[in-house]
Amino acid sequence: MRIIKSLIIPLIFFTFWCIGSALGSFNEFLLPSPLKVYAAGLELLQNGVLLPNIYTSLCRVLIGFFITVAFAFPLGILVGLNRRAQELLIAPLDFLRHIPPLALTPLLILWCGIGEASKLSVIILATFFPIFLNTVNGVSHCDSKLIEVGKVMGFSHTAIIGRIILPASMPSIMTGLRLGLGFSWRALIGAELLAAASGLGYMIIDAEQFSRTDIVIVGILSIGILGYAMDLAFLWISKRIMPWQKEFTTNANY
Amino acid sequence: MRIIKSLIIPLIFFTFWCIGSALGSFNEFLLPSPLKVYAAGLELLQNGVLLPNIYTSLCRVLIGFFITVAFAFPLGILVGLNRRAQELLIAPLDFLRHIPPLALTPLLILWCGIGEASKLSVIILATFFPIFLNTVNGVSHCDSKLIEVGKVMGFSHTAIIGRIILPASMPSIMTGLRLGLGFSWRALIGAELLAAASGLGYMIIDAEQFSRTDIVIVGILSIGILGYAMDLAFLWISKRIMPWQKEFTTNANY
Amino acid sequence: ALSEDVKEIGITYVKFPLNVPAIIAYKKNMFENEFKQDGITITHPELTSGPKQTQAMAAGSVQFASVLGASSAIIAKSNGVDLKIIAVFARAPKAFNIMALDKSINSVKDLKNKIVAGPKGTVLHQMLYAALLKEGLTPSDIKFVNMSIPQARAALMSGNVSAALVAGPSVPVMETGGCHVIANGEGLIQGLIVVAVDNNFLKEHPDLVKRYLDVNEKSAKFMKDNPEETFEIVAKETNLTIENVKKMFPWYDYSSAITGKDIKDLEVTQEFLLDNGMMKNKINIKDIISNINQ
Amino acid sequence: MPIIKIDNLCKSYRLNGGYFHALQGISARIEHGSFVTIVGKSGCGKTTLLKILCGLKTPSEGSFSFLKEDGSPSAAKIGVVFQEARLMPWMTVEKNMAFGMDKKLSKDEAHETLESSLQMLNLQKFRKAYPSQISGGMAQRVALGRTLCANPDVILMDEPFGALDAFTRRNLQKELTEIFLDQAKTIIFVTHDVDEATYLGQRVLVMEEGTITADLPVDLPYPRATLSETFFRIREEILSAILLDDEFKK
Amino acid sequence: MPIIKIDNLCKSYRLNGGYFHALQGISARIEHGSFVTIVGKSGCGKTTLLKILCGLKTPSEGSFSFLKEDGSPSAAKIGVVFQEARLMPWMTVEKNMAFGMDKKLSKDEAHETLESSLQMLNLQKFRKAYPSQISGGMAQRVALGRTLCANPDVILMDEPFGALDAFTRRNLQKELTEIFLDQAKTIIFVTHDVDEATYLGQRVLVMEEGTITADLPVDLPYPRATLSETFFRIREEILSAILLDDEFKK
Ligand SMILES: Nc1ncnc2c1ncn2[C@@H]1O[C@H](COP(=O)(O)OP(=O)(O)OP(=O)(O)O)[C@@H](O)[C@H]1O
Ligand SMILES: Nc1ncnc2c1ncn2[C@@H]1O[C@H](COP(=O)(O)OP(=O)(O)OP(=O)(O)O)[C@@H](O)[C@H]1O
Ligand SMILES: [Mg+2]
Ligand SMILES: [Mg+2]
Repeated sequence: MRIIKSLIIPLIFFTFWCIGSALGSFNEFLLPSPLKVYAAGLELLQNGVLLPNIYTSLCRVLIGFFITVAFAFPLGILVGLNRRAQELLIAPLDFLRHIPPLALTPLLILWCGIGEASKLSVIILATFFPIFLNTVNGVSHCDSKLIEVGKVMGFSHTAIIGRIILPASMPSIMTGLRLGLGFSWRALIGAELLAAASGLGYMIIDAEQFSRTDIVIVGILSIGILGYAMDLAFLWISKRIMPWQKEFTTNANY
Repeated sequence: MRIIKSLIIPLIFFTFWCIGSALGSFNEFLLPSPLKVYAAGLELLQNGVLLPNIYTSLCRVLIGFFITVAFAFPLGILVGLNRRAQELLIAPLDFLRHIPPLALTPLLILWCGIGEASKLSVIILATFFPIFLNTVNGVSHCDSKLIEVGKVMGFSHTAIIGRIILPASMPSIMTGLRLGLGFSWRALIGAELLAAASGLGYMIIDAEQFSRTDIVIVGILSIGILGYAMDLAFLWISKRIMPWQKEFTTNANY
Repeated sequence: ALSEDVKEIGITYVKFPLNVPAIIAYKKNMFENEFKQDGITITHPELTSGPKQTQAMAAGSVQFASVLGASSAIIAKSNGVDLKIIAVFARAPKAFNIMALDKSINSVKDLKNKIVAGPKGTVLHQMLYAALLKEGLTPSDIKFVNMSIPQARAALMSGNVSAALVAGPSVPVMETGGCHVIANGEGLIQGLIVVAVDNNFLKEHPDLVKRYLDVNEKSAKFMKDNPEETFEIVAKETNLTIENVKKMFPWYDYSSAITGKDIKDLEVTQEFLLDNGMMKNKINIKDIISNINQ
Repeated sequence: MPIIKIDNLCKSYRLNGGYFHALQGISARIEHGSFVTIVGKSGCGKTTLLKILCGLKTPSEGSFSFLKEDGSPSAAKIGVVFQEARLMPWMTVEKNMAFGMDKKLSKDEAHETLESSLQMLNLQKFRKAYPSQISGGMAQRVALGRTLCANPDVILMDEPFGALDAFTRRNLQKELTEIFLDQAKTIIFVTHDVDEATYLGQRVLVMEEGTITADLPVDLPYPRATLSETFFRIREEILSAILLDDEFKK
Repeated sequence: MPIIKIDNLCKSYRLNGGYFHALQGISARIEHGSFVTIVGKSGCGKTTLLKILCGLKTPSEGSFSFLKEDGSPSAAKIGVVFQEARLMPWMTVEKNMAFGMDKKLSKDEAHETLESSLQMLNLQKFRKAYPSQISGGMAQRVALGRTLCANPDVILMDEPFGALDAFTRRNLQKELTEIFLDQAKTIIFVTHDVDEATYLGQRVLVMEEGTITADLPVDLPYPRATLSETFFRIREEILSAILLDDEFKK
């Protein structure tokens, strides 16, 4: 039932696309018909191009995402809880946060080369801040009354963080992780502009270069569907981790 | 005092850059010396190129940001509080959230042309989701005990939202707005790849093509500093709006 | 249709690599002056890449792609964009270079088993293939990585690749930075850059298209008559030094007539694209040439 | 005519896969302008009953209605004092107190209502303080003041004096009876304190495990003397209704 | 030798640009293994004093120290029952109760401690419930259980029975005195209820506006009979120490 409801809007768009294409209201070159896209998708599947590209990008996204989590998450906790870290780090991180990664490509090539490292760093740059800032927000607004409970029990810092602050700030952290994962996918094109030879981003760039908008759209759809699937998995996991939160939103139809 | 502390890390980097350049450890063409960048900056200021570019980009970022806020914020409230809206919108928005905007250029050109609209839409696409998801998170995890207070007082829906839910979810919303503003800046290059004739992003792209890395770096520094300054303004405003939150982080050095 | 119907003409403006006549026409408002009398406003969107220019043309946002790589024109046509080449913008085989940093790499032969970076599917890519073939190598003898010119430049100068494909202003800058040219397009390719127009526009307003070409002639004439002023304008617009502008200027042949040699080159380009799987549907080259100017 | 008619209210909660029956058939009639106190052990369903009456929970079974004096359904304005203070952390004490105040009140009236409440609750000095800056008992008083300022017709109170010392509590009990007498409100007052229930209520309902086990009238005039014989007798009656545990009465 | 030595503790809070002096020179000696109750009006500084003793607030002036029996500084394990329940919303009742339990306990010991606490607090049925699923009084009992399970040497309790009905409260008071007698704990127990203070404390400290105004010994053996004459006399003594307000004693 939920699945059907969630398909309503996509189906409206799809119908619109079909009808528009049939009536020729869209420029075929910029928005090919669903049939043409379907044919392109099928061809890419059959000649074994699509799946390896998906695999490459999936790996990149996941590796980039997990590396980012490994940095952004502890740093977020540190900055959220420690005034000194805050004073030291907020300014440089804020500076970096506003820089378009595309402007940094020459420097990234200089420092990271043209291998996997520079592609990952584009992904990391895009993923870092949503995770970082949401972690900071979560831990810094965690109910201090609960923290006090741990303090009077003589808990160590790590115990207070692990047993009180993190569970209490889970909703914010989860939002950060979901946003971050989304931005990992979004960074694919930028990342795979850097000397990639495969991947969905590469496939899209290549297709755009050669004006194959049908392939571009196959790529877009692949990324969107994969991203959505991963987000669903994410929500499923977070429900398991946080059984006390019955639903994705607790105030739904409050 | 705080300002001095926040400058420590930037100064370390700067010193590193100066020394490295003096010793010739960096490739002058990929990372010009501070002096050269300074000269380029001065020249761009004097020949009246930098400030108009800053102005154009600032306008783009702010307009894009405010348009996004006007959509993402109410939509976030709706989705955060209404199960039906959630079921309808989560899937298509989640799909869209993962799409690299750079992949959408053919479609953006088709629908928005190559004028200001398509540039703004790149910015909007980048800004939307941090604001949206953080608003959803904020309002959906707002303490339901406080909402009940409004309900038993017979408040209207709008009053409950305006007088209870929004103030209670301010920290999350502010995080979303700050992230969103950051992503507005980051989207500049992508946006100004689309037929721009001015702007910091344009300046960077143009300089890159003509191998003027010094100008590229002037552009990067301008964006970073402007972004940081706007973030400071943001924090200042949010302290005024939320006087009950003494500091940026409440658990600092808990 | 009458030209009175036309309110606005979009002409893409591309400075890179060194499009002197386009820069002159733009800076001197030549198009505006020409079409002012008809009440037509001119827009100059800066769409630097070929695909974006053809996309904008397909969307009706521009009528003229004033500086379009030959391969972009062919690919667009092959994928269904109805455009016509109305003139040559420039031929510049010398502007397209293969450069290396490592002193031991002095010829294309030395590239065997090396990494070469550059923009895939462009004139530069085509030249690399031609150069390899000429030296008795095949494309599989090297490792090609796809990158934009600025990225390829960075990759070469940071030692991540052995050679980079670069065009225009990057060349003198990189030479100052210690790189050297190991081959250019001379004798390999024409380096053909064309002017293309939306075919519908051409059919409906041949007069306006003709006048567009007249303006191009005018800017070419200005360029010949006032070389010093020209260099100054170009240097200012591109942030290049006057010396570098002067150095590169002779690489370009800006005469606009479409010659048989040019058509031959278009054919060769199409073969290159087809052979390397960058294009599916072969087109008839004659179909994209309009000889309105002949 | 009763103002509140409660018929066979039941409430079951999902709990660990099964159901927990918090209310198991509550029926009662609350008269217009009466002061009813409810006593009962922790977990017997007092809060659940109040939450159903104010519309925050829906009963699993049974029904209730608010009626006008002529028996037609009424839209009486209900005010609730929750068991926890539930103050808005972003508002000062005085803003919190004025939170539910009728917007149609003139500025002067609003000001006066607020001032008199602040004074009654002895919070003048802390009017500009935030909830994080006041003590537990103060927070409870602010919550009380918020409900009184909203000037409801029916007040549901869930242990409103639980965090208050005997002195403050006695003062507020007196104030509350005065408000009750002056303004003809209907009050349902949940407490775990039998003394308090006896002191305040015209009627004491005793709850146990989701049912009403006794309904005792207290026929004493206000203000009541807590050391009077009658008071003591009624108190004993209530206690014995709650339980027959001998030990307790020692 | 006292276990806690408190010397001239003062605490001022910033409030609306000025200062509010919550504690104005508190001095006291708390003996090893004694049961001290603190009574005082709402806002008199009881919670502030406890928070300073457990290290959550720093005094503005004065000092305090925990000592061993030989007078050297001790690292006594302190347990606190806060005025609010402060349960972790993501944990079930039993997880919450076990939250501060010594990790070094064997599984069996831990299990037994938990079980006996659950039983004492009458929470067995709700062991798997989340805090949002239990009543106010239950939450307070869980908080109490959490502190007892942690088995501290010194227990600071801030109105731990405030939300409990007389019956449950009396039961827990008895349990608490038993724990006190059995396990030789030192207990500081804040309450606003004079009866409770008299029933529990070996010594009652009366606080008013940030100072200790009386320090009364209660020389009665446990368990105490609340209706005995001596009890009544001491209770009256405390009441008159708190205030000389005639009305109140009516
Ligand atoms: N953070 C704070 N900032 C300003 N004033 C405070 C703060 N915390 C407490 N106070 C003030 O200090 C005084 C004592 O507070 P405390 O919480 O110790 O009272 P209490 O004796 O525990 O009262 P109650 O019985 O109501 O809980 C109160 O007047 C309170 O308003
Ligand atoms: N959301 C819920 N889910 C499951 N059980 C609940 C829920 N809310 C309340 N209960 C149970 O219902 C019973 C009655 O709860 P209620 O809050 O009405 O008690 P109460 O009489 O107000 O007690 P107290 O004096 O302790 O506040 C309790 O056993 C409680 O555990
Ligand atoms: Mg209750
Ligand atoms: Mg207190």
